[in-house]
Amino acid sequence: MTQPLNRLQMAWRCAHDIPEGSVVNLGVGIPLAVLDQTPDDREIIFHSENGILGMKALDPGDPEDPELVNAGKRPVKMNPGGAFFHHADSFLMVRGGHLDYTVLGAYEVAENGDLANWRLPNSKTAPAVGGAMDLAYGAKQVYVICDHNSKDGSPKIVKKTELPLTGRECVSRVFTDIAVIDRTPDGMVVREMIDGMTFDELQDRTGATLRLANDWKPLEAPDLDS
Amino acid sequence: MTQPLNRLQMAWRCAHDIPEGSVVNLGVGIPLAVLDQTPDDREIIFHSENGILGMKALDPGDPEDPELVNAGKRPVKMNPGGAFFHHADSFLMVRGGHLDYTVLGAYEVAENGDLANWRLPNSKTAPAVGGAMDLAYGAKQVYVICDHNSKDGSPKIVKKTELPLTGRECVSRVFTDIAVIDRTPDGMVVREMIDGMTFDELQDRTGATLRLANDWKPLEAPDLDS
Amino acid sequence: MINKIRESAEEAVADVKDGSIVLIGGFGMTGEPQELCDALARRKVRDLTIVTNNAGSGEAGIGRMLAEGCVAKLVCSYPRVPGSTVFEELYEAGKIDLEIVPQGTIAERVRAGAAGVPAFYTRTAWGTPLAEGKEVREFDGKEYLMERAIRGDVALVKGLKGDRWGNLVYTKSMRNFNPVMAMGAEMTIAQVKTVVELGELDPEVIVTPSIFVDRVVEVEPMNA
Amino acid sequence: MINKIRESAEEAVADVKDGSIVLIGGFGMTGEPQELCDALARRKVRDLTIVTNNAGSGEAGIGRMLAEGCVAKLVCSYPRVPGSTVFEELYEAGKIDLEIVPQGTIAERVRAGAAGVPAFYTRTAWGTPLAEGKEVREFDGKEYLMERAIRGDVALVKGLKGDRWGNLVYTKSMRNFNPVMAMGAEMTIAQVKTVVELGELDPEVIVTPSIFVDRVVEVEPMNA
Repeated sequence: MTQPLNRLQMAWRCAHDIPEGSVVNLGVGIPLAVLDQTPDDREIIFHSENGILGMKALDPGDPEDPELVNAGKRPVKMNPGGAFFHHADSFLMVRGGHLDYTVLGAYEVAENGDLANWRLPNSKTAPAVGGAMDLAYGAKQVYVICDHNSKDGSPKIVKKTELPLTGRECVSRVFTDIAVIDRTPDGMVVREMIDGMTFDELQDRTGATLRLANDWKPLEAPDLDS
Repeated sequence: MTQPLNRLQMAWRCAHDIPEGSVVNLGVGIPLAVLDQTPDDREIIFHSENGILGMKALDPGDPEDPELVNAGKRPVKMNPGGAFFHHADSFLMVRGGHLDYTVLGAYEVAENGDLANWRLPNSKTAPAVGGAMDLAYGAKQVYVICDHNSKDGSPKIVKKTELPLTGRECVSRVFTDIAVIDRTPDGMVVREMIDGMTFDELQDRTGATLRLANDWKPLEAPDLDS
Repeated sequence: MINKIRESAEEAVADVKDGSIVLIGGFGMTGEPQELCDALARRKVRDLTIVTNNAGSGEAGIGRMLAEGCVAKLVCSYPRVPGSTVFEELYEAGKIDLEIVPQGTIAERVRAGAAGVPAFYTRTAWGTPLAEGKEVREFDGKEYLMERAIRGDVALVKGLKGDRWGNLVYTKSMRNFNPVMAMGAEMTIAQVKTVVELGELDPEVIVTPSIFVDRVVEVEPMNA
Repeated sequence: MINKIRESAEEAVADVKDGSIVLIGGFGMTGEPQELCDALARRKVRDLTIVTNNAGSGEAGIGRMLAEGCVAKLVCSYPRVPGSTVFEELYEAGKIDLEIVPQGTIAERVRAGAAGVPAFYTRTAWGTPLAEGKEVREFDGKEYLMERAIRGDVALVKGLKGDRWGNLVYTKSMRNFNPVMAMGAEMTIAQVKTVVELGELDPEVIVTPSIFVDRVVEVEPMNA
């Protein structure tokens, strides 16, 4: 069986599905790696909730500017055509439905598209939500990148979420280390899974009921060091 | 008896009461003349609802720019320190209580401060309100400039308005051609009236009940061609 | 390559449908996207609801849309401006609906639509005839009106410069309603005096970022 | 002559009172008005409610205000950032109140306060634990939460340049919450890297117009 995708490969696979011309926001964590994995010849406008459109990943050796950072507070640079604006305008873009895509991480995704990604149970640390709830309802398409299973093996794609919700019925597609799954009106549909995995094996590792698309394909990604 | 003030003199008298450093919006009509009547040595920041702070009256011979106009759609110029912004930000300033003063025209002012200035009764023409209702509740102080009486002699300062309201209990001071009158918690108080007029004469020409301030002064203005 | 540039005003408005809600920038003549309005008028589009501050002046732009019978309803703050004779005639003949909205309430309702806010409360117009039919609610001892968002199908705006991503800058008081309307519609069409190369507009000074704009057309304005 | 320039951060914050609601710009370290926060911390002001996106990093700025015990309540979206150890300690010891608000809801609530809007509706957080206790209302078949405006007594912001009228410009992503907080308080205090002559800032590119700002102080930033 093919190796599960590493984090950069998951980001690469997600980037692959974002068409030219899209306006895209990337959540903190793995989703931000989509910025580096976007094909150079594809014009995508990346939005950062701290007031940027048109940001771009730094190339090796680029200077770091503490006044030009993304939502993860990491340095970025700008594409020609980019713009700066303040937080109220930035979230007007998010909440008004102006973003084509957002890519978020997840603790749990339910088969109805419910998303939980901000709070673990019994956490003693202070809660922290950032812009996740704004993005969950704001973007036209909510893509999720997450491992298919937690470290203890429990599935992240579940029948019903148990963790505190980020948003209801908002997820449209999930990119995991072993599959690409669409949330459709008819339930969760597997578009891709890694070579050598059977549908039954995938279903076993998943809480939600899956259906295999007739035109499903093997999930592939180039070698990328994570 | 001294002549009643003409329109420019009323604007001059009003301008006199606006302290340095104030941010002021001027309604269309006579109030806009306050722009020309402000002492040159007094720094006042004039706001125009079409997206200007820091506008200034044109001097004779100044070029007219169709892209730099005030709320009356007449050309203006800018003071150093001025700024442009869009209509939503402009009315955020108005409605959020950021203006120190607005100066408006009036058809009627009631003794409780109710203002009617946008719609005459039985008018066949289409109604038109502009920004008057925004300004009436938005500015910290609402000053009114209007003739003391209509052409038919009826008073504009009344017990109770009969015309469609612009705002309730919003007027703080009225500058007319014959008097300056404050609306106070205790009613309408005459601060100034033109030389030679008696309080009884003024009261006769006024619908609202007036009280004469102990320290009232003659209403005076320099010669100004209207 | 992203390319929102269109060759002509005609092409830019070619698919605007009858019955659309059309937001139009400008304050009087200043900043009015006249050539886009003219192109719509020439197409004799019908039953539009237009949301804009005034009722056009003269026989071009919004005035021409009115004269051509494109407009079923006007939502504005101030239809009476010198030269707006066309509107007055239609109004007196009962041939056009009019919704008078305080100027700041227009701006705030359109911004709310742009921001995903379906309704908000404001003090403006409370206790006046324009409050009729509106919900009144008290907050902290003061009464406010509830106002609903306005969302356009199409916005027509005018900028000074634009680029192929759709970024816009304005000049002086032509900015007025244009950036607000640009945010407020499903399809935003901008006419600009000059199309510039991508990257020529400083990211610090862009007023309408690309995300809000769908089409940009360079026009030779009549009164340049 | 209008002159909002103050000689020092100390002078600029000298009259901020115990118990104030203080809005603070910045996103993490970027754009945080650290020297103004430090000056408040040195004054050992008490019982502040601070509204800001994060909980400070390290021992300067917001972190120092927390460490000095100035803050009774933090309203923010994300208190967990690397280096925000002070907040975590206070929180675990029950020595500080925390209100978690989605990032865009903070921005919109502050903007609403600035715009005279006492309350508005939003979809964000609907159906989540952060909706608890909030009014739910349906518009056009979808449910929304009612959110109340936030209005500050004081705002502390950071700009790149400012003038004696109070106009401000920023640079790159240091803009973030600063212009929003600057609109949102009775008294807005700005620290800038450079005070410039009146008229030096182009009226087209001013981000925070003078009307919102009460005091401007040039500081020598620690991490310039």
